Amino acid sequence: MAQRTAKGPAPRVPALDEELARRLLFDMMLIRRFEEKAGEMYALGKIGGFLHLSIGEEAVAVGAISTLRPDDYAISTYREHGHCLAKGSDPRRVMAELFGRRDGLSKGKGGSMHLFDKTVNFLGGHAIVGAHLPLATGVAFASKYRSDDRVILCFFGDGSVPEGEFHESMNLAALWKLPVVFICENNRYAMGTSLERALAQTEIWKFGHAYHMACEPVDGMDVLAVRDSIGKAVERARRESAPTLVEARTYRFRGHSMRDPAGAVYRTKEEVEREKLRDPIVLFRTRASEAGVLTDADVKALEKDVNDRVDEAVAFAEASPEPPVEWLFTDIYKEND
Amino acid sequence: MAQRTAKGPAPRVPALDEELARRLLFDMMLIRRFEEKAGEMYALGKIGGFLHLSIGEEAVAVGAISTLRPDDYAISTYREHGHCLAKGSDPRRVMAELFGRRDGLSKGKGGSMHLFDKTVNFLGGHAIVGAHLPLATGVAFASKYRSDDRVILCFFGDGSVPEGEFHESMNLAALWKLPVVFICENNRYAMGTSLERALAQTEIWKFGHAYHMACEPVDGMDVLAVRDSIGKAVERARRESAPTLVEARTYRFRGHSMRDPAGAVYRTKEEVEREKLRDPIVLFRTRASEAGVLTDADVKALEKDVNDRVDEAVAFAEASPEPPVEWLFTDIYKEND
Amino acid sequence: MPVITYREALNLALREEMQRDDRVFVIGEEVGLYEGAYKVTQGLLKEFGPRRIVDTPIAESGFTGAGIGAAMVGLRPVVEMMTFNFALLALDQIVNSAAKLHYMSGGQYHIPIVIRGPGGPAHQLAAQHSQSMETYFYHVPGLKVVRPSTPADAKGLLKSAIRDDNPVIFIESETLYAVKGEVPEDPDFTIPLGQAVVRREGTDVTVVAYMGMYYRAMEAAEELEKEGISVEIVDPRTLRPMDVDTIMASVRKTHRAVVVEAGAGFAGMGSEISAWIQEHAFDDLDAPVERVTGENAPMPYARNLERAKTPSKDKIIAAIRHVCYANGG
Amino acid sequence: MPVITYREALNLALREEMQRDDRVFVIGEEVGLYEGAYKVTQGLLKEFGPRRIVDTPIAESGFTGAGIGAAMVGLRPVVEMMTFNFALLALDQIVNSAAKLHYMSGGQYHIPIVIRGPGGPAHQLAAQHSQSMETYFYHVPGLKVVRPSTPADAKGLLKSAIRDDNPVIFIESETLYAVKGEVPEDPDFTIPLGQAVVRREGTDVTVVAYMGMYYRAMEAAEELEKEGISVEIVDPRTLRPMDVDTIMASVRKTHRAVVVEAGAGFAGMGSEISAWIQEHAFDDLDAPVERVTGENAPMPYARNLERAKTPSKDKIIAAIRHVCYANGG
Ligand SMILES: Cc1ncc(C[n+]2csc(CCOP(=O)(O)OP(=O)(O)O)c2C)c(N)n1
Ligand SMILES: Cc1ncc(C[n+]2csc(CCOP(=O)(O)OP(=O)(O)O)c2C)c(N)n1
Ligand SMILES: [Mg+2]
Ligand SMILES: [Mg+2]
Repeated sequence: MAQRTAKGPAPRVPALDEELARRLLFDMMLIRRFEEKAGEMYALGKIGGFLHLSIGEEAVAVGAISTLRPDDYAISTYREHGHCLAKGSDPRRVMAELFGRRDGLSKGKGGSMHLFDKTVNFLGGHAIVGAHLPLATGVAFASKYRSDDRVILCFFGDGSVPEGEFHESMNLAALWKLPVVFICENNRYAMGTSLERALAQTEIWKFGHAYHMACEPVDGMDVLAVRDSIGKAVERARRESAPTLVEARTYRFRGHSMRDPAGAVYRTKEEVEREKLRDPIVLFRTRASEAGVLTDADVKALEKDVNDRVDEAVAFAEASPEPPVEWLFTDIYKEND
Repeated sequence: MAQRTAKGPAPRVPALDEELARRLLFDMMLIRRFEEKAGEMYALGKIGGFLHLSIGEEAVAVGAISTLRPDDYAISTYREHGHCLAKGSDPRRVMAELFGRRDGLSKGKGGSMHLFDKTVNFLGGHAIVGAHLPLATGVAFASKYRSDDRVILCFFGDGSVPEGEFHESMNLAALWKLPVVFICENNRYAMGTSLERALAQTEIWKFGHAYHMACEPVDGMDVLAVRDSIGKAVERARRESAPTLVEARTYRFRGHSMRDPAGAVYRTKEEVEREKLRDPIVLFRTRASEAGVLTDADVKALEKDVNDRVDEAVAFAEASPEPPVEWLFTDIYKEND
Repeated sequence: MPVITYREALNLALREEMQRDDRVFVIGEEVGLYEGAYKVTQGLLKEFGPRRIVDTPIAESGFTGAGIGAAMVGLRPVVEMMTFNFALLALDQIVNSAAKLHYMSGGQYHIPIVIRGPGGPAHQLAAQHSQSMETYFYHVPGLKVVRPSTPADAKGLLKSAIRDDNPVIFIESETLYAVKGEVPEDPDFTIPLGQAVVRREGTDVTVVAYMGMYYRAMEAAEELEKEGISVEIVDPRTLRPMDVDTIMASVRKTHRAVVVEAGAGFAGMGSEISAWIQEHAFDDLDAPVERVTGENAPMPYARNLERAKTPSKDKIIAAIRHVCYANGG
Repeated sequence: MPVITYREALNLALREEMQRDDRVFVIGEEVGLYEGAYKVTQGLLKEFGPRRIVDTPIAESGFTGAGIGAAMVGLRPVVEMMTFNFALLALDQIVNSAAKLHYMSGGQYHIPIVIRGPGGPAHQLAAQHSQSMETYFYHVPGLKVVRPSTPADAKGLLKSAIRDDNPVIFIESETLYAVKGEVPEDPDFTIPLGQAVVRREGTDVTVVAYMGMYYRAMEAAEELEKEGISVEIVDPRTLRPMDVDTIMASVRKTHRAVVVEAGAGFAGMGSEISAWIQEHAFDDLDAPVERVTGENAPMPYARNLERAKTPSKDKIIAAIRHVCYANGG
């Protein structure tokens, strides 16, 4: 099986047309703004439970999902607002879910950690670390079973790698040659545990070698690099029905969750500041404007658009009623059709 | 961390003195004879449940355990008669356990799959595939915690490798630098599933690379090669507190258990016959006699000794009464001292 | 009606459902080439090929989760647990994924999966391989749990389980695979989940029992018949959802009840049944409900200890006598 | 006596036992540098160093199994489950290794391990993070299961658990960590496992409740006091082994019982307690035992649904009234 190794950053710059640039930037900015707002709403008590923001990691979700067809699947962890929005979910219904309202994607039953959207083939929102890797493997199995060439992107954190299910899924996917792309969003921490304290092997992409699986690292702050890497992996999955492991190197600018706001116990302020210099949105905006595909006015317009969408989302969520209390008992079992 | 790779068989022939030769041969022959007898006893209904024989694999248990100090530990699967005997357990008490009698190692409560012998630091006898790898990791953790330089050998089958606990244990042992030697007894089948149908990576020792763990394959039919390889790993564990993964390539001459007597559905008769030509006992006997350290008379004497020991074991087991029925309720909880 | 074994009945159910619906496939350890550790899948690889009869490595969490993932997107997997003891390794997937995805997604996804294999006391397989496993499942909202006692039930319930749109835990028994019984040939024969059955009519006492314990209860009933004690036996068949109506109707008739269970007694299925009966038929009862359960010990290997661990016919008889004589019965 | 939080009480218990016995160590996710996801291990890394406060990667089965292995050879690990929801991933190790090694080895090895962390309903954490987990453990011979309701119990029972030579499942609660109470300073203060306590004396009805439900039952009792209903409250504290004597003594006095439980009701702890009371105090009871349990649904996220899922004070009050008025009470 083809194997890829990273020999330096290999800076391929694919052609960047205006429409693509606009789309990528819009999606990243939407996620950013949406999550900033969600953070505010959490502080106001409008959102409860755990809230995990992906601020700083937007390029991974957007770059990767931009390579998919609408009928392809994506699946993720509890830090999944970005993946869900990038896959095309209505921000209003996502926000309503965070508010626990009846118009939320999951009728308010799932909350921030359990977003699901069948209309865009977003398969959740899973809060047991590592547990959705076998699910992704099974979805890919189904694609192959039906020969319908649909691919699944499976996003997970560096913290999943020490879990047994990572290994079981990698082996099954490689053994059975399944059309799945495993995307490790390596933000260097699992809660307060740094990579070095969790893994004997910190170059996560290299685990692919152990399974004879195609694998490579990618700069997760560079949306085009992500798009390039995942694009190839998606093609490999679709055409050869072969899996890939991609390690996207990224960073979360916020704490683990709103209950760890600073994320300062286990990393230095300097480190965080340094990483913020590589803000994926700023990097891409600069690049696009330097390449002359987006003007400042374009960016301003996008900004306004994004702000409007997020304000709408909040208004929608506010206006949506609580789910009726009888819904406690619906959706436990499905009645056969 | 030091890494070892197999560049060809590298035939080191360590000095073979008579006493060592006698001991290795005796232990292998004892296991062989003991298990042949156990098979007969199973056919007679004296032994119940599952009975898994390690006939053909004796060189791994004996070669590996011959490198240990008495206060070192060994732990194994349900196919553990060999490891238990090699560690020094009294064959009589092992046979009594197989018979489910009160003088059995575990008072008849454990049976063939659950031999334990604290007097020789044999830690079982575990029948959930993969589950004892974390236990071994913890035992090694305790050695390090107490700085008492005791090493643990952890034997498991190729069938454990696809299980998540293999991966979790490898990572923890490498991350924490624990004095454990993982010995995969690769007999190429897990029940009826060949290696190729279970693992994307069939060179099992190479999984060590994924964890930056020392690793190598070894010919598991050659007791001296095993002794050499494990000897180095034990030293590495004892002196550097570093783990090793050794893949011992071996073969089971019998079926998976007495309920799969021929083991013929999933492998050819020719394959089995071919492998039997590499019978580890015959190979070693030949080598020892060619090297002039053991005469035919020596072997004859050992054979008699072994037969006597096994006959004694059966007689002892036969004579041992069933456990008193009240013992159903003992050993569930330990009363604090 | 043809008389076939419980094993053959299961095999037939799988075969018929696979013929009927291409979305149904079987996945698990040794289900294909080896034709099943207990031969339940015999002949299936030959008939359906490796696309639909999928041998797996030993990775219970991985392949169970894969089954759940496949079910999420519309397939209908039948996952074989070689024995249910190993399902503990997949329990997180079963409890936190299979049982909850429908709910957490607000009804968008559902998980039509069957997880089946043998469980309960076997022959001298000791503590790790001879356990009553239903207790880990029947407490969980979102799961259905089936324990089929007869060949006909094995077939009819497995077919219903495969057709059900929810995750169904279907626990067979090593000790019943060779049991024979009449089984309808009709491929449309199914038994709805959630229906108990009165296996034996009686008037003096209701015994609730399933699987091996049902057979023992039958023997006990035959023996007590001679003493003039008329025992009614109810087999719940599905533990979740439990058909309490059938049980209650019987208890309201007999005014006495004994619940038999192979597993350890503390906080088992029998606890629920006993509690329920007493809470809801308090005034109808002439004696407290009695439970006969496996002893509260791990399963020992030695034959004599093993025998003492699981309820014997004599213990069942003693309990029945006890409730019948109690309170002036 | 100093008044401290439940969290501090646990912290103190750990600290004292670690000072007392070098074999005791703490292992789990975020227990060290991060000082615990819920800060139960605050300050311990500083005091005891990384040899004895061991941060782990996310590998529940691996590090729980490692704890069991270390216990086999004489250490006394305290394994923290960040929350008990994740213990399902380690359940095979807990059930098939920890609980059974003593038995399977004929008493040669024993496993002095404590597995602790929060469990039960939390605040809007939804289906996968807000579950009553004790049901997976209390059925298992070889395990002890503790649920400490107060700061003093948290300290006294955790110390006993650490000193116990058997595997102890010790399930705290996110919702109780900030609760304050008097806690003895004496480092020799312990509370034996297996002893229930009468928290409130009363004459009309016995309520069995623990953890959050105990506090709700207390409120219910205060309110009913005004109506002249005198409620006795028994907190089992240890679920396995269960102190049935204390419960029975109370029921024999009050002749009525209500069992409250946060988890889903079907086949839960309440089933066992209810069944037991009715089987053994049948003639003493003036009304059937009533259970007030969590609804049989996964835990929803939305605040209002979440509220409806777990027993409210009003539901407890209604049940108490019901058993008191029933049968001419
Ligand atoms: C099995 C399991 N163990 C522990 C947790 C608690 N937990 C939630 S998120 C998390 C850290 C995960 O880190 P990582 O995978 O790197 O993802 P990130 O949060 O960095 O995106 C932990 C330990 C959990 N949800 N599931
Ligand atoms: C977790 C688990 N799954 C399945 C089984 C059933 N089983 C027992 S042995 C075995 C094969 C193991 O093969 P391998 O590890 O290669 O060891 P070998 O028998 O060849 O020595 C299987 C599948 C089990 N005991 N535990
Ligand atoms: Mg991370
Ligand atoms: Mg093998």
